[in-house]
Amino acid sequence: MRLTRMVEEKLGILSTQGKVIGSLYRSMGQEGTAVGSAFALEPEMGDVAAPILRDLGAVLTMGGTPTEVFQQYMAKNGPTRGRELNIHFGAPERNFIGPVSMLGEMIPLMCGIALGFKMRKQPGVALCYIGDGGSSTGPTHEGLNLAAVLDLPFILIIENNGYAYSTPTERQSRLTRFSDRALAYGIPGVTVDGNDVVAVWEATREAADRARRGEGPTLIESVTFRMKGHAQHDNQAYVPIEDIEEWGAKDPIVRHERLLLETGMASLGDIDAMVSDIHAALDVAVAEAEATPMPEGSTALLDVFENSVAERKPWLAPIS
Amino acid sequence: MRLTRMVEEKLGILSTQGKVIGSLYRSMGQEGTAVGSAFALEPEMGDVAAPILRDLGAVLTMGGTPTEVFQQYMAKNGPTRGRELNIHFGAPERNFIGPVSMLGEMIPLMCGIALGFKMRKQPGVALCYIGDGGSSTGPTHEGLNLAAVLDLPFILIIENNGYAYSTPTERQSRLTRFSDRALAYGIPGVTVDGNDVVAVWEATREAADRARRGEGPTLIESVTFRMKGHAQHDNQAYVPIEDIEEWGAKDPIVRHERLLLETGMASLGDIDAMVSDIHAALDVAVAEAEATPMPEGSTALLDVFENSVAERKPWLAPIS
Amino acid sequence: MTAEVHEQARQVTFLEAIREALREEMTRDEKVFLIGEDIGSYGGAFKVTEGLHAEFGADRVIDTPISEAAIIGAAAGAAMMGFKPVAEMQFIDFISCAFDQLTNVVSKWRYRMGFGVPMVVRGPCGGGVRGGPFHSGNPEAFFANSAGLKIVEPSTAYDAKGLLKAAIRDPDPVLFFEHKYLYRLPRLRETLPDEDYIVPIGKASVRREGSDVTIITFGAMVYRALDAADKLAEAGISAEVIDLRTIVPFDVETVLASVKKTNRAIVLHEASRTGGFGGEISATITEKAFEWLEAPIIRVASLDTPVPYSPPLEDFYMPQVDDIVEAATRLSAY
Amino acid sequence: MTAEVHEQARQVTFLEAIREALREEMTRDEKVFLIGEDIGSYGGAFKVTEGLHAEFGADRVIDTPISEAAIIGAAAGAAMMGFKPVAEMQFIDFISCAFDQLTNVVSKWRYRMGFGVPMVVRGPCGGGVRGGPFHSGNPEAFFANSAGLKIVEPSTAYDAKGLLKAAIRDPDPVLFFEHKYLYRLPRLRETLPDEDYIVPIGKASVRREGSDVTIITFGAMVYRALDAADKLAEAGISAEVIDLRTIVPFDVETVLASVKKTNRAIVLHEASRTGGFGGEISATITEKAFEWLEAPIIRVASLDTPVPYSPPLEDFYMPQVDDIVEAATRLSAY
Ligand SMILES: Cc1ncc(C[n+]2csc(CCOP(=O)(O)OP(=O)(O)O)c2C)c(N)n1
Ligand SMILES: Cc1ncc(C[n+]2csc(CCOP(=O)(O)OP(=O)(O)O)c2C)c(N)n1
Ligand SMILES: [Mg+2]
Ligand SMILES: [Mg+2]
Repeated sequence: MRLTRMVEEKLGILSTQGKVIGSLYRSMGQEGTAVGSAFALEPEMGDVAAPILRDLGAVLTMGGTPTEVFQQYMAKNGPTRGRELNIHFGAPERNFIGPVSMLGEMIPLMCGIALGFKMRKQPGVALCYIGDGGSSTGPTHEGLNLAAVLDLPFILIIENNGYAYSTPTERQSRLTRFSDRALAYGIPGVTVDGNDVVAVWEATREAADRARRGEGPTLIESVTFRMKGHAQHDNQAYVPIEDIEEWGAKDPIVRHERLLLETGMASLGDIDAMVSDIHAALDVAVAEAEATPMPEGSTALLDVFENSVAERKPWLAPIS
Repeated sequence: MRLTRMVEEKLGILSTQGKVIGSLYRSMGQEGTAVGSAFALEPEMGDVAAPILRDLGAVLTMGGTPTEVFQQYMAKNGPTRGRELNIHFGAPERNFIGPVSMLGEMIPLMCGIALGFKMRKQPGVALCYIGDGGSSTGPTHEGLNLAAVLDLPFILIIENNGYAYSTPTERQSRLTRFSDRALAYGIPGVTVDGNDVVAVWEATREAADRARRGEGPTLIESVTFRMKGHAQHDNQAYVPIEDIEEWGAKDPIVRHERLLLETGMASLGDIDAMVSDIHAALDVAVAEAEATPMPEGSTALLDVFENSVAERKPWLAPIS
Repeated sequence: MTAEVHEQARQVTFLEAIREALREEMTRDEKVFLIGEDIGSYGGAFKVTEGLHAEFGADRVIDTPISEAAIIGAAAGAAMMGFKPVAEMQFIDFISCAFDQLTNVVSKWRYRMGFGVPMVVRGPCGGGVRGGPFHSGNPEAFFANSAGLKIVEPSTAYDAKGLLKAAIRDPDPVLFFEHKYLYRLPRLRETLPDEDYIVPIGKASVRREGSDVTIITFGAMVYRALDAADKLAEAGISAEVIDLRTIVPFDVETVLASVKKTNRAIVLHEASRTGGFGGEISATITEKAFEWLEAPIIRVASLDTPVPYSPPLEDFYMPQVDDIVEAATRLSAY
Repeated sequence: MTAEVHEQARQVTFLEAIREALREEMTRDEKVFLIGEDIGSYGGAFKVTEGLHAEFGADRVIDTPISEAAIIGAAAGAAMMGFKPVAEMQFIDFISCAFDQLTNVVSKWRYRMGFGVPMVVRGPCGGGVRGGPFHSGNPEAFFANSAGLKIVEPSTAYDAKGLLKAAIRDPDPVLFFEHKYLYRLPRLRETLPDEDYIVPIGKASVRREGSDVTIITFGAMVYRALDAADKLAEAGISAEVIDLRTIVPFDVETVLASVKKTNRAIVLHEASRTGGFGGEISATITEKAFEWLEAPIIRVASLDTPVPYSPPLEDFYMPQVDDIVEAATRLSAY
């Protein structure tokens, strides 16, 4: 979570410096969801996660590197060769795949991943994320229902962070608990405190175990709060200040580090050391990303199909 | 219900005679749902229904005529001028509109009708139907959720007739009660015996009252059974014979007529008279439909847009 | 305030012209309402509807869940109830999520059922803003083969306002694409008439007259074409630039008149070349003005790839001024 | 059994050829599986998959809920897991419900993410069977502007089998349209080779050689074109008929070679004319063979309307043999 927060803060600085091309999406205050859930996966068993816009934490947990993230945001010749932006990248060999923007569409796709595990009789689980807002889309319904009917090893986490862009949750749905959506599919649904990384981890772990036992999908609602605007340009004037304050007090990082200190699992010194290690690592990562060249324009022609090269300037082709 | 059954039986004969062009869809055994629910509407208040493939009963209840139905099935110059088939026709002035084939898409559209009532501050209610199968589609979810969030005067009836084409309900959904879908939208959901026309009428009436009181949408599951195959070519070999027998014994028409007789609301003579009246009326309707000409081929050019005429044979246009 | 500053103040951007059209139509006709995601008090992702929620209330500027199919379906239903819905897609790319509703319900409705579904679906299209594969789309060709939809894409503030008004008053469904690159482009600021006006759907505009080659285009590419025409003029080639404004149905007459004059045509658009609407235009010209053609018709368009994000890639992907100059030069030498 | 009867028995219909391709590919490669609505023990609405459920089991022939987007999404995910999914749309018209999944997820995936999504989406397309506006569609143009999808439409049993096999073995997503009018057409029965073969994607076939005019088409229209060619021959006009077989990417070389020979071209398809794929073909010919054209390219296609149901309307809507004869006669006289 620290790493996630600090990567995003670094991106904030890079953005102020004009080095980020396009919008910056923050997951501040909700890192517990992405990190806790991704930690619950077992890459050795093949588990695959599909993080979306607020899930940088899952990307980093699965093994995406800060360098890659910086390369992406700086439009460098990084993991997607400059073709995609921000955390729209994946690495199947590291068990995570990148999203599309169209909210909900990754859900049927992750059903297909889950179906693959089932057909191969492998123990893997497919974990997909969606926002409170994104859960209103058609493919969310089609996908969840398919996962239920086919008994797929599939987990959907609805990150209920109070808003979808400017739209508060009560104008997205009449529900107070999104885990009630599970009732529409005859699958288990749980609501978990998304700012409690351990609780998220536990809920995901249970869901994964259930899936591995062949008992099908689980819907997890993770209740959290979007502490920043939708993207950097959004000052979220529409969010009541008290809510921000209230949720600020529930910061998942502070909370978890307090737990570590209280239980003696870490000392203040450990945490300080971790933070400064991260600082150092991120400086290296930024340097790496900055040193990465932009992609060559002409590489835009490549690989729509396997080994394909798109036609360029057909008007220059000889007419004969 | 009698009328509906007899219209379909007549269509069966016409089909055997080769006069029906295309498939014939039967609602035999489930007439109670379409008829009971449509009867609960108040056309004077503006209520609009959107019947789909098993809802001939609703079409006829709202004022669609057997002649129109025969014209449609015979591809005559009837209500859709031959452009559409079977019960794909509507009459806004008679408070029903025709469906599209793509299952689920009428649901958002009927939300718009409901929204219209709300914006006009009129008491009308929009009633939409969907099958157990069709309820798996994305627009079903998007529409129901929108209706719930906007508190629309909207009723969705899920006709759970055990099958979607060859697919039994348990491979369509993990649910045993489709009214549980309501829980996903924070709206009331009821399950009703679809072969009890009065029960369907009551449930719909209650839902309509609720909608008129401004309390938003209701989901009604009507449990019934598809006694015939998906369409005429389908001998439904996949349906256990016992189920057909079991449900045959619950025939909504027999059941309702028994009720009428028992309560003295009708005598056997009344029923016989009704049946022979219908017979006579249908003979007239068939004759009318047979006498209706086929549409003129060139009318295919008209009215894609208001008063438009599509271009025909552009290759004959002078090249100059 | 000096006169100059005042004049400056009355000038509007492309985006403001769109907002003015919405406001004026909502004022004129209480049946007009807006529906979409975050368009209410937030004013929309690009702030096109800013202020309208405050002015007209939540009943006329309706925020919805994230449900493009439901937005368009609900708009269609409301249209059947006599309303004039204007649905916003937050980015036009998301119109793909409502493809079935648009092509099977909305476009076919009048033909099947005998009464129309007057509604507008509008939203920001186009690239050049580093939006990546899902926020840069130009979907006109997706819808061009489904009879029953009109497709409009303005390139000036005046046209944006007048065409949007015409679209709202149209008896049939209109897709209205707003190139986001133009929203606040200073070059497009202009003073609009005080009085009500419309720009008719189906009429192109000759943005620049010329005699050697016709460039047929629309949207943001109009400016690439005009810039290319400047360059070509320096080289002694006189290019005529036609801004279609309406893509479906496009103004065949204006196009043919120009081609019959210049005898050479370039079709320019920002969507990918293969399967793009340029094919339709080129084929129509060949069909109807073959005798006048002295050279092949060249389509200048984006690569047959998704829209890549990184600047060097996106620049390579999209038609540049020099590409147009090159194509026109080649044509003129033909 | 006489030899003749035996020969007869070994002949397969277009539909059976498709089934054979599925069966053989499923036998050859255990990663191939089928997914769709009612395709299991029921065998599909048109019985294309009949028997395969019994032969390969429910794990390889997967029945789904009515959820086209989920079917295609799940197929894509399974493809990423190394499977070769063949998804059936009960009627190809319902592919519209999965438009976003196909154009935004599937088509763009390799370009964005660097690895492919090899999968096939197949289903019955086309009219002439009184199916009405929602069961008669030809959606190739909907997808032609989204780079990353191959589109195939065979017209013979041999090609159907060979192309479907090629599609299943292709490393990229392929849309495979089967004209339902051809499924059981006696004229199409033929004896197929016993040995495994593929027909390569991207290669057209010259179905009839001719010297006066080239008719470029695909799918069921191939037969209209051939019948027209017969009639034209009687009138002394020699028509060459090209069956594209693959629509995207189409075989430019074969088309150009023919047009350079005949100097006249008709593009024929069953989808509506405006915005149809014919524009792409026509524009390409103009671009690349302008010098050889002695007459305009004519597009013969369906009306710019939905597909109407009633026989006189549908017949009027669709290109008829006489339309083609008329167009070719006109061209030849040009
Ligand atoms: C289908 C679709 N419609 C619209 C958008 C534009 N959009 C991007 S993020 C967003 C809000 C998402 O809200 P939510 O799902 O709650 O996620 P959060 O941002 O709160 O994490 C919207 C409307 C989109 N990406 N996809
Ligand atoms: C989106 C979509 N996919 C597929 C079909 C093809 N189809 C027509 S009816 C049908 C079965 C419908 O089952 P159900 O909704 O349960 O209604 P029922 O026939 O049982 O009344 C199917 C699959 C369709 N019409 N729409
Ligand atoms: Mg949210
Ligand atoms: Mg059913």
